[in-house]
Amino acid sequence: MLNIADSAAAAVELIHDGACVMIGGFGVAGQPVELIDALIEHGAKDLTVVNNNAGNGDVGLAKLIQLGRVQKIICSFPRQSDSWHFDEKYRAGEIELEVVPQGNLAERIRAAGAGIGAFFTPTGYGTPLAEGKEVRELDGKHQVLEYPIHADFSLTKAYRADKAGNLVYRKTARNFGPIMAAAATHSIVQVSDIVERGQIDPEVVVTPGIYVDTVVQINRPQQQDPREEGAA
Amino acid sequence: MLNIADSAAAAVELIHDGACVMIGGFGVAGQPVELIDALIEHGAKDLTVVNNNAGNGDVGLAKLIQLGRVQKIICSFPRQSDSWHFDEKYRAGEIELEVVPQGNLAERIRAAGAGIGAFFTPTGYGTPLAEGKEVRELDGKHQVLEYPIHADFSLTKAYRADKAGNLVYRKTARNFGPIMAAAATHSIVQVSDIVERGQIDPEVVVTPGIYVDTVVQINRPQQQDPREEGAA
Amino acid sequence: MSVPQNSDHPLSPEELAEVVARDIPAGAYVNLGIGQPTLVSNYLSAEDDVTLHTENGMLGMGAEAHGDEVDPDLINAGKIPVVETEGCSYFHHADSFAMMRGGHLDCCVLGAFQVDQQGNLANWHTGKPDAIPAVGGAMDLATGAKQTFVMMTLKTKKGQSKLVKECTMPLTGVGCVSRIYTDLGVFLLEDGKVTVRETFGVGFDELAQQVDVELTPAQ
Amino acid sequence: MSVPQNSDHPLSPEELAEVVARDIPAGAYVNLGIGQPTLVSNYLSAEDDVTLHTENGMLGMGAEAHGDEVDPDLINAGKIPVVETEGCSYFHHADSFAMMRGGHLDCCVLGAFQVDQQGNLANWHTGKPDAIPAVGGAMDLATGAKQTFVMMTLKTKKGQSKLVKECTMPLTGVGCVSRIYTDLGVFLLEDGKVTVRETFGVGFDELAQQVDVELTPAQ
Repeated sequence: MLNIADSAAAAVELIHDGACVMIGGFGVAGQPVELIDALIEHGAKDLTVVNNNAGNGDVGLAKLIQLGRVQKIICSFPRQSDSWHFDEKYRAGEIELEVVPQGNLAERIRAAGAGIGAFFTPTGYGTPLAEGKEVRELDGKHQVLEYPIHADFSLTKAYRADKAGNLVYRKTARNFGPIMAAAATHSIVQVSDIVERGQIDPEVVVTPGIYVDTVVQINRPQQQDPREEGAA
Repeated sequence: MLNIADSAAAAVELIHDGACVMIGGFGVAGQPVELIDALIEHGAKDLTVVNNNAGNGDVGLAKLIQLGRVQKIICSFPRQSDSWHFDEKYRAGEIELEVVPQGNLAERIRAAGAGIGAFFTPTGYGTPLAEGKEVRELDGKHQVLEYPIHADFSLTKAYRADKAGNLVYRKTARNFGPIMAAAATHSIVQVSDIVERGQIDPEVVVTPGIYVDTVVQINRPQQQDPREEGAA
Repeated sequence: MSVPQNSDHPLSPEELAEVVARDIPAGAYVNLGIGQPTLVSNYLSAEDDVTLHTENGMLGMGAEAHGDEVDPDLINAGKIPVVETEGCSYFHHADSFAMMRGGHLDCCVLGAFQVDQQGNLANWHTGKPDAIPAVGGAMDLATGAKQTFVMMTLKTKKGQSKLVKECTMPLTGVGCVSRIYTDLGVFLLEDGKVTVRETFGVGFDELAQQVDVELTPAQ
Repeated sequence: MSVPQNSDHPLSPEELAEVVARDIPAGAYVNLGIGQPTLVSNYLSAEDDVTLHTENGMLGMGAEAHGDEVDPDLINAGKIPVVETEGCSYFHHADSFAMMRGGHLDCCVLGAFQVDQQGNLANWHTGKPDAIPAVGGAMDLATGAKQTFVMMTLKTKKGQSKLVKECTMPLTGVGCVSRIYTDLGVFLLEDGKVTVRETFGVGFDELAQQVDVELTPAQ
């Protein structure tokens, strides 16, 4: 049954030390800024974080890393012009890094939500990121065996939820939201708007309510101008 | 580039003898009746057909089977109260049958469209349908290795297309449509309506146009009352 | 023996459906198999806030459609026309079975030919050599949900117990059944042990004599 | 030697982008990598009916957004704000990379550090031991599309050819590149053989001396 939290702080309160937390967003699009801030405030530590990047500037995920709360990060692109906090922790050996090709990251997250135990993918074959992994020739291509990435919690942002937990997104802010919500045992979603059941057309639901555990309404989420963010 | 065919006959004309053809629909919902009729008329033979069932009554897929055009069928539920043409061919050894659990059928079709070479799934472990298949224990469960089902053509039904080939469906008629269109080298879709680009909201597109090769408009598709169809 | 006998007669399918419905927690996501399990939906009220999944691509399935409500594009997995409920959603077949395989459904209620004390289920194939195999979504349903309940008459028409030591028919799923609802009693399965939670129209001792499996009374 | 020299000077990135654009067939679905390949979009006209894919979840990506057009929810894979085109669509990350991995994109244009004569691509990691690895979608792009084109300057700033016998940097993809567009010429790769289709600001012989790979003239 859907939990509608009163605040971002209440939405993240169950996140425990040592949890694996998926965080949605690609660039500024779909970043659950208020939920990440609430997680920083909450204080959970020894986290494993799954995100496309490893934080930008001094806020959000970068801040969480700076504070030493992140033990391991699974992402596709940690090194950015303004990922200095990650860089510093990484070079000091204080954070573990698993780099995953972005499409394999997405498919591994999808596999977790879909109950797939492992899958063969051509991406990464013959590269350092596939070293030591099982390889098989399938459909005329060498393919690498990859495993699902499960999470205890996911923090994502959608545009609107109804009271059954159904979600719709906006434009490219959809990105990792649907698959992370499905892959996490407890999915936490911030939305701009919560409407009654029946107010979202069942044909256009992107994330069915079964995947959503907690929603919190953040009417006017912070959103940085993408032109001010560091390069990818 | 999208091919807008003038008729169902023109839409299916490239289907060759020996082709693997996926046919959408679950019960009467989403059955591309006019495309199947056109395929019957077209005359292609030695077909492998992928469908959830093996035909009902004396029309559509059942007729195609009766006419001896189907060499092999891959489906989840061939035996129905009115699948007499399939039953007869099967007992006479004139049609090959591969029975696949419905969820594995769907995931194998999805894998073909998604470029996944094989995947482990718990469904079917320990049953006759997994005999001889590779098994591995993953996530605490025995899982069976399953392979994608690729097709040369798919025949499916959607509700509306725009001229970029984007599709939306109606209710449970969506079923196998999106995954079959993606799994087939050449996807053929009948729709009730073709609209200009920009007339389908990009947020609600279910099948992006990249998966659609040919569309044909069938304004008032035949649709049987579901209450008159044989039991599942 | 402390097993409560909660009825003076064996339960009808409708009465049994009501027992199952009472056990489904509020807010649950549930798939009801074709046949007898479908009856369970008649005993779920709006306050229970139970959401029904149908594997042909819908969450929030409503009741059977009648008359003008019938829409050929809106059917359930049994190919019966149904209606929407508020808050429902549609998705394609791969997404629908991903939802099931991924363990997101709280429970699934299925019919059965046989269930054995290890929780193995046989409900898709009689094993007769001339039968044409047809599985549908049975195997996906059996192994996908968090809990799989079976709902069946305890005995075949010929009077043989369908709760057995070891299934003789081809399996649908391995070790997947955790609870069996029958006209004569409710059985809980755990680690090969079969516990009787309650009986209907029969005492525990009498029931134990009719089943070739060792039964343990609850408590 | 029959290789046409189609320019009296090495091509600028913009001129090269125009050459690439001319080679993209009408109606194609294309992914343009971050950096130089993005320029190609400036030379595609509406009549070409080319649909751009951006791996963060959109087909039918339009031009860079300016001023009031900027929407933080609408960016491309380079995290640059863009606009919609008519007939565009959105989807999530797994669907987006399934589209790519499944071979549905007709072509992908990528930058490179090195390409070798076997079509191996290195464009994600310099191989320096202290570099922090970061791959993004590079590996998925390299192996997913029906054809992978590389667009790069032929030489590094230090004057070394980036077209090599065997990549020394860590690979992005194996045998994936079929064509290389450079400021000095266009190279076609097939079965380990490197054919020069055309040259820019240099003759075939002169070009062949600058590259430590055996080059074959077209025709």
